[in-house]
Amino acid sequence: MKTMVKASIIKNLEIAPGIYEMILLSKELVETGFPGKFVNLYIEDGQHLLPRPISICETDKNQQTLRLIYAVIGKGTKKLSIMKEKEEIKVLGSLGNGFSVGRGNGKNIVIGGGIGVPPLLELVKQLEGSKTVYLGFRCNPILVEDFKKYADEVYVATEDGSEGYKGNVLELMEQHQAKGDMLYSCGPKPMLKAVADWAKENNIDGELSLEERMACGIGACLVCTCKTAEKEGEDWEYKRVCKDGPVFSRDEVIWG
Amino acid sequence: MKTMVKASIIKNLEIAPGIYEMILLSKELVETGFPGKFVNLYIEDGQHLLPRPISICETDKNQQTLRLIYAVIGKGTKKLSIMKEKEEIKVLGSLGNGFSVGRGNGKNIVIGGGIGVPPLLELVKQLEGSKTVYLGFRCNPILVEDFKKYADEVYVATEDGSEGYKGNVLELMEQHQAKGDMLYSCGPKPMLKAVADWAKENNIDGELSLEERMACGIGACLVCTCKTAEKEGEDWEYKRVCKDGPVFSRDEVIWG
Amino acid sequence: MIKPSLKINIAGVEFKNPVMTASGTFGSGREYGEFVDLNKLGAVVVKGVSSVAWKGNPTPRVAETYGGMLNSVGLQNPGVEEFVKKDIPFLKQYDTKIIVNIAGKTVEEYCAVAERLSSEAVDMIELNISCPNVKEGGVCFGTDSQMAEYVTREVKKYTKQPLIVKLSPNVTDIVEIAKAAEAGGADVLSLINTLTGMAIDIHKRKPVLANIVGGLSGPAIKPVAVRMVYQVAHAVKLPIIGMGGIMLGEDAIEFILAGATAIAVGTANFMNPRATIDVLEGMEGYMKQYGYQEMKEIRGKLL
Amino acid sequence: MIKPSLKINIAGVEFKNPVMTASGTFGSGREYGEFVDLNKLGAVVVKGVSSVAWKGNPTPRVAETYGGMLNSVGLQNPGVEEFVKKDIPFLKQYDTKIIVNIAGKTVEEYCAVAERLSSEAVDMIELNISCPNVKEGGVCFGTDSQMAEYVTREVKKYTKQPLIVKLSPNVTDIVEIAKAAEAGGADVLSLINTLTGMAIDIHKRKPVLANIVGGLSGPAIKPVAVRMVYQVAHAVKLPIIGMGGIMLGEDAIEFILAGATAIAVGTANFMNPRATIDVLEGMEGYMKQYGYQEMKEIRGKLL
Ligand SMILES: Cc1cc2nc3c(=O)[nH]c(=O)nc-3n(C[C@H](O)[C@H](O)[C@H](O)COP(=O)(O)OP(=O)(O)OC[C@H]3O[C@@H](n4cnc5c(N)ncnc54)[C@H](O)[C@@H]3O)c2cc1C
Ligand SMILES: Cc1cc2nc3c(=O)[nH]c(=O)nc-3n(C[C@H](O)[C@H](O)[C@H](O)COP(=O)(O)OP(=O)(O)OC[C@H]3O[C@@H](n4cnc5c(N)ncnc54)[C@H](O)[C@@H]3O)c2cc1C
Ligand SMILES: Cc1cc2nc3c(=O)[nH]c(=O)nc-3n(C[C@H](O)[C@H](O)[C@H](O)COP(=O)(O)O)c2cc1C
Ligand SMILES: Cc1cc2nc3c(=O)[nH]c(=O)nc-3n(C[C@H](O)[C@H](O)[C@H](O)COP(=O)(O)O)c2cc1C
Ligand code: FES
Ligand code: FES
Repeated sequence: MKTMVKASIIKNLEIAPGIYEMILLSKELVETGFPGKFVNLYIEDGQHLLPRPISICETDKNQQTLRLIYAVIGKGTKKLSIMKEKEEIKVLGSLGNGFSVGRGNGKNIVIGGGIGVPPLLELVKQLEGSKTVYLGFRCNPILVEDFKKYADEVYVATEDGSEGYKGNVLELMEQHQAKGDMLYSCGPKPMLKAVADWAKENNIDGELSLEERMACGIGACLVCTCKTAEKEGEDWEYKRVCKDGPVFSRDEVIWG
Repeated sequence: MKTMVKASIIKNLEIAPGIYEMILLSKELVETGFPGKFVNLYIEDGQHLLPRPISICETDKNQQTLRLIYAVIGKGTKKLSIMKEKEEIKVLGSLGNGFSVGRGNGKNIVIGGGIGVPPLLELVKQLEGSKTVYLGFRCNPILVEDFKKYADEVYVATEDGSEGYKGNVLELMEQHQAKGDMLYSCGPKPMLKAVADWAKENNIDGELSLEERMACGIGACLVCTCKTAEKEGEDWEYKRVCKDGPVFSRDEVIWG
Repeated sequence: MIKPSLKINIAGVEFKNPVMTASGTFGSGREYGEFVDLNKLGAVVVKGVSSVAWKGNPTPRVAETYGGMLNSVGLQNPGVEEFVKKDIPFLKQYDTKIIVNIAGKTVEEYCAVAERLSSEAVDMIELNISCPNVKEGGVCFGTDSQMAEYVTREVKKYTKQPLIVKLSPNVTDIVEIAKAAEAGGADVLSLINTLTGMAIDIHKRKPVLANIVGGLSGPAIKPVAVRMVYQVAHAVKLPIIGMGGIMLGEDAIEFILAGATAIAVGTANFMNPRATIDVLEGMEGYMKQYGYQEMKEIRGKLL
Repeated sequence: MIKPSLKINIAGVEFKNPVMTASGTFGSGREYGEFVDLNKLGAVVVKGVSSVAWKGNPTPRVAETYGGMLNSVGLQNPGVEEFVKKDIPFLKQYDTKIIVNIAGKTVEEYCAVAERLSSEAVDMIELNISCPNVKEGGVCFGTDSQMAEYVTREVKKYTKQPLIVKLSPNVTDIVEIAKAAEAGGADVLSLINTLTGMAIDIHKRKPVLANIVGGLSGPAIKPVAVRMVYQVAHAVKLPIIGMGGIMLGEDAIEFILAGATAIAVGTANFMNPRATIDVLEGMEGYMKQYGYQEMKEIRGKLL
């Protein structure tokens, strides 16, 4: 299932300020690259030893390619961004538990925020039933056209109002009176918490994709835990974002 | 005088088993690249922080190139050996005190051993008067044809007898009844000691190029010292191979 | 050429080779079992187990540093009962030795885990004395020689398996602690645990770790680890399991030459899930290259 | 935007910026003066000076390690007379502060150097207490709090300049030693000196260093250094000069946020002879980026 591969870089270009698209060629990764799963990218510069977890944005079975979208936020992603076509990169994948496609009754709401938007694309491609997509960005929206290919409706909000609705994604949902019976979301923690609260209020089932700093990426080191509700006995327990997640049921997560 | 440059690699090829020739393009390094001086090459792989000192084998003022010959002996030189043409490498140079060309009365004996042979080539090019060169190798001699271009006589010994005299370079010198009034040598420590003893016995002035593990390469850290005779008072003192050397007068060095 | 044997014997237990996993970096072997054949390892050393479940520290629990990492997992574990139920049966499927690392905040807690495990199919117990001693004001058991000797002696009473004491490197004199563990009845010593360190996110102006400080591991610490193994090997008679920054077979050989009988691979697993096997193969390669037949030909054999 | 001021004041001495050189890595500034304008540095901290010439250890004195290096120079120096004659006049040509690091094998030796320098144009004295104390059986002055306090107190009697005490990280409790130095009358603390480490050449089957062990420095040790600076800054009132693995301005800022008033650049010089200036410019860049005007806005100011 999980393998360490040397994948060759087909493309690695800036698609928005500070946002890069990387296309990797790898049969193995494509086979296991379900929506919501992620891969570990190794920088291999001698100095940065830990892998960078990046979600799978899209897989292409024909081309055997994996599409990743990442933001340059620190030294590791900076080094990724200067890698060139035809170079090889060490990748471990596919990792984690993805979204459970088909859990609802066919009325899907998909909510993405910022760099949490890309992991939802393959999901929207694979979801069945109706799909309403709400995307929020600080400025420069990305992937909107891609989502439009697969979704019934795609609504965009930007905080600076440069495109679409001016405001955050929750306000956008309110404006459009979002409805459905299953919700999927990925984005910054405050947004996810607000989405979870909204879903609870509206009694909608949902799945959220979380982020945490990681080391192994496969569940062995316990650095990436998040608080989750325990079924019996104790009030809460730690689960591993890398192995038990990154996708969790919305009622599982305890917001610290 | 000393500068840190990014030099581009014009050539980097294996010229004998485990021995590489690297040609670097750099005006600055060529200008200060006197015989016997060395440069510091930086691996820049994040892991190996210390530079690799490599002697200048030859400089070409017209092409503005520097020729280095190095043996792959550990991880650093291994990494050097896989660098490709057109890549850039960080180089600090030129470092140290070279040979004093013109110190004798014109009858020069030049003695090289193994990877100590390359640093003598530029010297032989620049020496005036007669030049007799003795080169010793374990097997595979290198640069013999180059030396023949500039020297009056070039004698070769190999330990396995595969080429030239079978034996070591001192035996070779004895066989040819080496004579002269100035001697220059570079090679492994036991050879240098034997050469120094021979020179002392025969009352010949001489200069020897030493090696020591280094850090700064410019005289600041004192890790690269060798024992030398003190003029007044104390029996010996430590001198810095990188700054006071690598070339020392044969009567200066104390063999530990 | 005869294939070298990497077999070793520590405190009467036979290991097929000296390659172990460093506690806390390999879970109970399940996850890395997808990448390596656990049958090939000398031993699986499992993550720290305490008498009751520990929740560990808040996140972030990891920070990357130059050639290393900091962790502040805080010994999260489900407690010894859960461990015995789930992990021992899993590990028993494999032909490898099982070493259980145990943690406690009081001497009594350590003893309770040791006693509970004494009747289980566990080959050795590794006592992690880097835990804070809550009864004595939070000072770690491993940084005070009297406490180290005391906890060793007490735990020894409750364990039937050979006892490894795992030393903390955050001490002025590692030899003093090693001797204390020896005096307390340790059968084996393992070292080093992590060096206490800290990283700051200068943009957020906050420590990276929620716990502020954490344990430094990885190749960055190898020179400290090799030094301590060398010093301890020259001062006590007990066999040593060496660890700290081992990435390659060559690193492992350094520890063996310094005097270790076995070695453990920790942080390297995170970079390379097959690190344990790569280390093993690298060690075999070295033995072959120099024609050594047995580990004892090189153990502590510096020229 | 107003250019930020990097000026600092330590124990009454004004430094134009917090960037200093780490003792022993910068000679007396002569060599690096070919690459950097010494006038731009906050201070040049010169290599350790003792009362008489020391020859230091045999070679090899350096070993490369992952993200760091080991050195065993052994404080080779020509003695204080030679130093005063040659190096002080050289350094006086520059508009930078002069800090002299002093070494001794007995308390008397330390005092002798301090006294000799008290009348010289030296701005501060840095007491390197990592030296082995020959009278007390070779244990280092810096690893025993009583000895640390004692040597500080004695040297303080002989020096007219503010006294920096430089702490060794090879201790169980750095705070205890820091407090001892404070009690002994130190005006400033600097930390960390090198961590004791070892490297083995597995092909020669010999320690790389002739001295077997040496001091580990470079980016590998930064997390330990930042942790110790943070701990000491929270425990004593003295200003701190932080060092250990600083390569970039960002690293330096970590130390300032941890509580250091100034920082020193050591091993980084060997990789990059302009490292001190690069660090300075990086610090300025950070100040500008976040609109800070003075160092005290960020010193110890973790959120
Ligand atoms: C499951 C998962 C999926 C992700 N998917 C994406 C994606 O599709 N696109 C994208 O741009 N980013 C994604 N991220 C975040 C991405 O991993 C970080 O932005 C990246 O690791 C930062 O590395 P750096 O070296 O640039 O930052 P630095 O701050 O220099 O990194 C230092 C360390 O912190 C870790 N780190 C820093 N920020 C984060 C973070 N936000 N989450 C986890 N670790 C972090 C790094 O991995 C590294 O170990 C994902 C994170 C997780 C956990
Ligand atoms: C002044 C001088 C000139 C030299 N000129 C040449 C030359 O022209 N051609 C050539 O092949 N070699 C030369 N050497 C030796 C060369 O520097 C080493 O072989 C090389 O540094 C080994 O690096 P490594 O990473 O492959 O070996 P490793 O053993 O992995 O290196 C580990 C560390 O030890 C140092 N080191 C290892 N061996 C030596 C050595 N023999 N001398 C100095 N440092 C060493 C390395 O620089 C590094 O810091 C010279 C050395 C000196 C001091
Ligand atoms: C994430 C992580 C968790 C750890 N947990 C434990 C533990 O539970 N018990 C223990 O004794 N050591 C623990 N350690 C220390 C390692 O076993 C080992 O001693 C240390 O990491 C040095 O080895 P390395 O550099 O190969 O990782 C842990 C280390 C890491 C990185
Ligand atoms: C080659 C070398 C020589 C050193 N000599 C001294 C010294 O004489 N006195 C001293 O107090 N520290 C000495 N040190 C320690 C440094 O000053 C500094 O504390 C340590 O190297 C950590 O900083 P760094 O990682 O930036 O090098 C020396 C360090 C090195 C690498
Ligand atoms: S990153 Fe190791 S358990 Fe999740
Ligand atoms: S290498 Fe630093 S003084 Fe020679």
